[in-house]
Amino acid sequence: MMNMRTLLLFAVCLLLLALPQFLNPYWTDVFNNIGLYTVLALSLNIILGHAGLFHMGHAAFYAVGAYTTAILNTQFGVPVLYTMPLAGLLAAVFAMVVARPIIHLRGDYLLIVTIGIVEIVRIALVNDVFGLTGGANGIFGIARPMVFGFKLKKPEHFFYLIWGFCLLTIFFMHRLENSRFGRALNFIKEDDVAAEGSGIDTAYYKLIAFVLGAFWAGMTGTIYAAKMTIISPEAFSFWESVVLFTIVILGGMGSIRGVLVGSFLIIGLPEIFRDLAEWRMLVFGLAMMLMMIFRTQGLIPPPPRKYDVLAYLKEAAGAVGGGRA
Amino acid sequence: MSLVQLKDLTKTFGGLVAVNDVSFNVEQGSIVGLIGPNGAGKTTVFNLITGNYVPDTGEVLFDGTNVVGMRTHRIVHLGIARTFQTIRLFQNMSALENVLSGCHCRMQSGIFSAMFRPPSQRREESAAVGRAMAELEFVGLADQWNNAAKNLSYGKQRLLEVARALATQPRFIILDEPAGGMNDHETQELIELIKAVRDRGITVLLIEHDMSLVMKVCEHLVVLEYGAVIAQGGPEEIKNNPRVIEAYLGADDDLL
Amino acid sequence: MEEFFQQLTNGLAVGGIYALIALGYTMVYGVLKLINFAHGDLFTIGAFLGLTLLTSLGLSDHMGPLLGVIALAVMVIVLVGLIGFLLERTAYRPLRNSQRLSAVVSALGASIFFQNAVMLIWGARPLVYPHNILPTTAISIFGMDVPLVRILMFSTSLVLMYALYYLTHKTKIGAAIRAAAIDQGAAKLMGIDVNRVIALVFCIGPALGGAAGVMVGLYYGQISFTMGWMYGLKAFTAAILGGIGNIPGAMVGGLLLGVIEALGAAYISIAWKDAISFLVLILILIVRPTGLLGERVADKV
Amino acid sequence: MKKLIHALLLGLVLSLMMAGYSWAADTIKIGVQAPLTGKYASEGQDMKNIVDILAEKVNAAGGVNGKMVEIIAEDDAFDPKTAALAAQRLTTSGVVAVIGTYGSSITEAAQGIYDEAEVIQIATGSTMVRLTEKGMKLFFRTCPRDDAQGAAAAKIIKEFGSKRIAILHDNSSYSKGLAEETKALLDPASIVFYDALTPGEQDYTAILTKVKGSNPDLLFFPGYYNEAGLLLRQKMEMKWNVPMLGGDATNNADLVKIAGVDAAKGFMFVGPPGVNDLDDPAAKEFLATYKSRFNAMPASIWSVFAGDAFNVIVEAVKKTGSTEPAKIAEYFRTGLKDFPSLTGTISFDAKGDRAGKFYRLSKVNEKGEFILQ
Repeated sequence: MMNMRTLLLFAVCLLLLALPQFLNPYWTDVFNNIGLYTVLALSLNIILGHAGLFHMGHAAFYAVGAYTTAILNTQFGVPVLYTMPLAGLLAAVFAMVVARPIIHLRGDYLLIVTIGIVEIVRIALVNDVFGLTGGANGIFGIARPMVFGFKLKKPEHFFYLIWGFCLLTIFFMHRLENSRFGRALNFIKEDDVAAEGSGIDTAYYKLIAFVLGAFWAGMTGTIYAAKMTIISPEAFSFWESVVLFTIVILGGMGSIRGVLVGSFLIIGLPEIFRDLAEWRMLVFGLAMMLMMIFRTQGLIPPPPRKYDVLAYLKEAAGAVGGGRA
Repeated sequence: MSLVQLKDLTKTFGGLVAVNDVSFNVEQGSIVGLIGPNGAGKTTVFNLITGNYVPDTGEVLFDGTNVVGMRTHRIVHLGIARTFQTIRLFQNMSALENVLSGCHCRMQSGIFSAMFRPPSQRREESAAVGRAMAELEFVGLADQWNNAAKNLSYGKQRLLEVARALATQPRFIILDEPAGGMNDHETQELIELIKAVRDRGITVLLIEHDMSLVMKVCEHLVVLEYGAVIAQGGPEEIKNNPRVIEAYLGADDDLL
Repeated sequence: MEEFFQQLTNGLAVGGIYALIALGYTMVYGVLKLINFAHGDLFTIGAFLGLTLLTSLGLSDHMGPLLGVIALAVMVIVLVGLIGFLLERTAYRPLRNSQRLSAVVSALGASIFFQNAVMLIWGARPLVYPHNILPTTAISIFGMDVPLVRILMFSTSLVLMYALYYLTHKTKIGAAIRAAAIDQGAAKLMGIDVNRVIALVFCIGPALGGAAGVMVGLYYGQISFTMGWMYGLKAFTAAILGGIGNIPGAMVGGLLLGVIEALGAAYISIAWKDAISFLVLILILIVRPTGLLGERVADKV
Repeated sequence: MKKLIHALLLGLVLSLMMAGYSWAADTIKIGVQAPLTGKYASEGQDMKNIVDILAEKVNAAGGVNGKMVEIIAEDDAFDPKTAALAAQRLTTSGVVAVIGTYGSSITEAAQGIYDEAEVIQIATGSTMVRLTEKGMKLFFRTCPRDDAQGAAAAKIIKEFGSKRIAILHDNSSYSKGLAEETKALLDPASIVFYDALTPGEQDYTAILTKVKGSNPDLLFFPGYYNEAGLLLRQKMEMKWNVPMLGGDATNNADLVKIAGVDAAKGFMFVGPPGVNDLDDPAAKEFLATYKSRFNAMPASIWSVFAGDAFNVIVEAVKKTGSTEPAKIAEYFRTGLKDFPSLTGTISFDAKGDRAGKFYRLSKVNEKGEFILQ
């Protein structure tokens, strides 16, 4: 069973590696967008899918990261990929500051506040806040990223960067899910009073979920800025947040596979419908409703965590007194 | 020595005085019952102890420390655990995971060890699973470990709540109507379980309507009416207290 | 000072419209706990249907402006109510027992669908209502010129709000609606046909949105297929501000949002107007986490 | 896991099918990148319609150099990411040149992709100055630039002798660009108000009340006709009759419909000639065809610039006998002089901008018609 899965995973990775060889630049770029949204939706999945916090303003964090990269690169000449950790960090700090006072809000109240945050960020960008963001025109002339002296330029170059980062993200997210941290978030989603009553610092974990999700979204912002070489406020509208929100819910809250399939559908379908011209968004809206109606819990709900209890018991018995009994 | 001391606790909601100047002590290693007619404020007293509500006035001393104003998870960390009157399990998660939530506060690993998985993380995880399985065993649910909480019977869900509370390694456990929804057979087993909990050195405070259970396990009883303590003492003493009889006959006649 | 009062009336006029749309939002939310993101688009449909009916039937020519407008409003209310009813049946009912956010995504899909349907039916260009229907006179109140239409519009909003309040708080069907809002299971046990209540609410809520659409069309003259999104968001904000699920709350929230916007634009910055109103919203929610009139019960533990 | 694999495979198969799509070279393919959906869908759909009509006419007359013209239209939804995708798709479908798009920041998101793929791009509704300042060899535009229009607007404002000017833009890149270009050329002391409204709303009374408080003798609104119409109407309801001047995006017949004739009367705007001002016989004939087919005139001059772009591309292919982008670009810069097209004669300067000044002042008369001054 385990072997079969590893084998499949390996095959998928190989397939992915070879994909740009078969695709024209347009489809490669579609895959790039799917990859980008997968990473973003995975970062939102921590907040929305695992902790169950109604968050519809994820584009705000993404924007902070992208603008950090754009400003550092165009104003100070810092190479694009070097700005990635800082972009993540600034987005995380921003999330910490804004999420702290609102984290106790419940459900729909949190939803509107997060919508408010993404709108405030967009308005600030449009109004050229601090004279740094270039207003509605945005920032242009962001340098192409260099990887070991190789300049990433074409869609297939970005394909490897984006999907490499995506696989890394999946790897880390998978580990986070199957840990004390991931469990704590799920307890909060299920019943936060009971979670607090079982000794979990719910406010802290909610905040950390926001900060971590924002950190990842901020780093993704760097890749977006590098890929587009120009960024403007339109790219970070409330609608972007809605798209990400939809991917997570449609895919199945808290499910990595779900998010992956979700972004293939939400980002891929409108592209497949392109030949419908003006009709394409109508069909897309209909498809969204139908998918939800027929898969009410999302396309692929998260599987229950597996515990190899026997192995754990053996190990625990081997290390008597290991716990702080 | 008293492990827990409640001093002059008062809590009002709007104009309603839910808890009125309540004081009593719980001795280390004892089993104490908090009884009274419906709406007497028993559960509110519990919520004041665990930090779910903050009292208007008064103190809750746990081992000499005033816990009033502390957040609930801090109080759990200090060693007070509870179960809920209306079952609040994580319904979609397995029995094992429910108990693991109780282990959480005795574990250390954060997001970085989750991502990079050093050996210490795995050791901690296996110890936690081991302890959770031990608690399931203790309440008799070991064979149900992989079942989702929502698939357990009502009585078993109550036991699972007890296991989750025990997993926090408390010194003091408060049980809110643990026998609610249990049949006679299950109630008998619960009595043994409560005694076994006390035998582990854990002090027990419980709310219960089933008076035969209360009389069998409790060494000391505190009676609330309209948010105020009207009597306290040993089971026999309480049984014959005229005020208590009056209070119960006025409201509800299931005393004995 | 005169400018302040002028701005206050400006804000109240816009707020009246926000409030009217917010009412539909809040009603649907109250019973189903569903954020109906398609509500703004039902408002758009109301505006476009109104225009089509008005021009094709020549209502105001046959019946005179006042009766014509009333007849128009009634027709739109019925039609949009019907669309709302169908929407609930097809897109929301299958999701009623699943996690709450699934229905939100379905609502987002419905919003995209309606917006693009309006574009395909009526075209992408903004359309214009005839100008000569409503009176253009202005009334002088405390030295300010207030167009009569604004007063009419504001009072219509108030009347509709009161009618709704009366319906939900003083009638038997209203009691059923409120019962279903509190606990659907218990309401069922009391012999209330919850499905019928929900269907009714899904007629009334969108119908109010449709009525607001006609009002906006008649007054501002210009309607476009994208306008529902912005109005929907504003109405959602208003509903939350007042405490979602609460009818007087939607009223207060809508009016307050309008006033905040007007005063924010007047005394701080026009460009930052929306950011200011969101900031005020956030500050209010930090102090009152369930909105101004939302119930603040402690968590039942 | 199985489902994931299925989904991945499905996506792959679908994309491979699409990837093989059309490489045949027996037609001359011309791309149109336009917002066919989203909030500027009306402009995008007009662009596509105009180019379609012109292409049919060319094909009916035997095509270009014996080859038929094929139009491939791609939606960019007025969104930068979608624009980048549309650009990728057009570059891989073998187009000679791309017409469009509407919106400077959207054009900019696609610009680099066409440049790297060596496809000619002729922007039609993108007036941001920096677009042609990057030295891209294959980028042109048939629409004017913000700075040229700003200069024209400033000149007109000075001629009015306004002492107290209020400038209100809508924070879009077009509107703000024009506002800033104009403001820079005016006496700073004469500007009594400068701020931005939120486009897409309907009630601007609060904003008008505030502007009124600064007591201007001219209101300059370099925004779109929608908001301009509403501003005019609400201004009249407030009984405030300060003259209002708009920019080229207010040049749209719907403005009068929205504002009503009474409120629109006296409104002025500076810009290239509007759709109704086109007096060239070929342009008139074209507009008649358009009207008979779509039952309306093109809403604005911006979509007509797409027709200009189509005409110059056809002309260049004819004259050079080639579909090589480099040769066509060379011809645009050196060979094409005063080519008569829909909106007047077209030449390109060295940067790729449309040469010549063609800004004029128009005013709305008592009947609600736009009259060139």
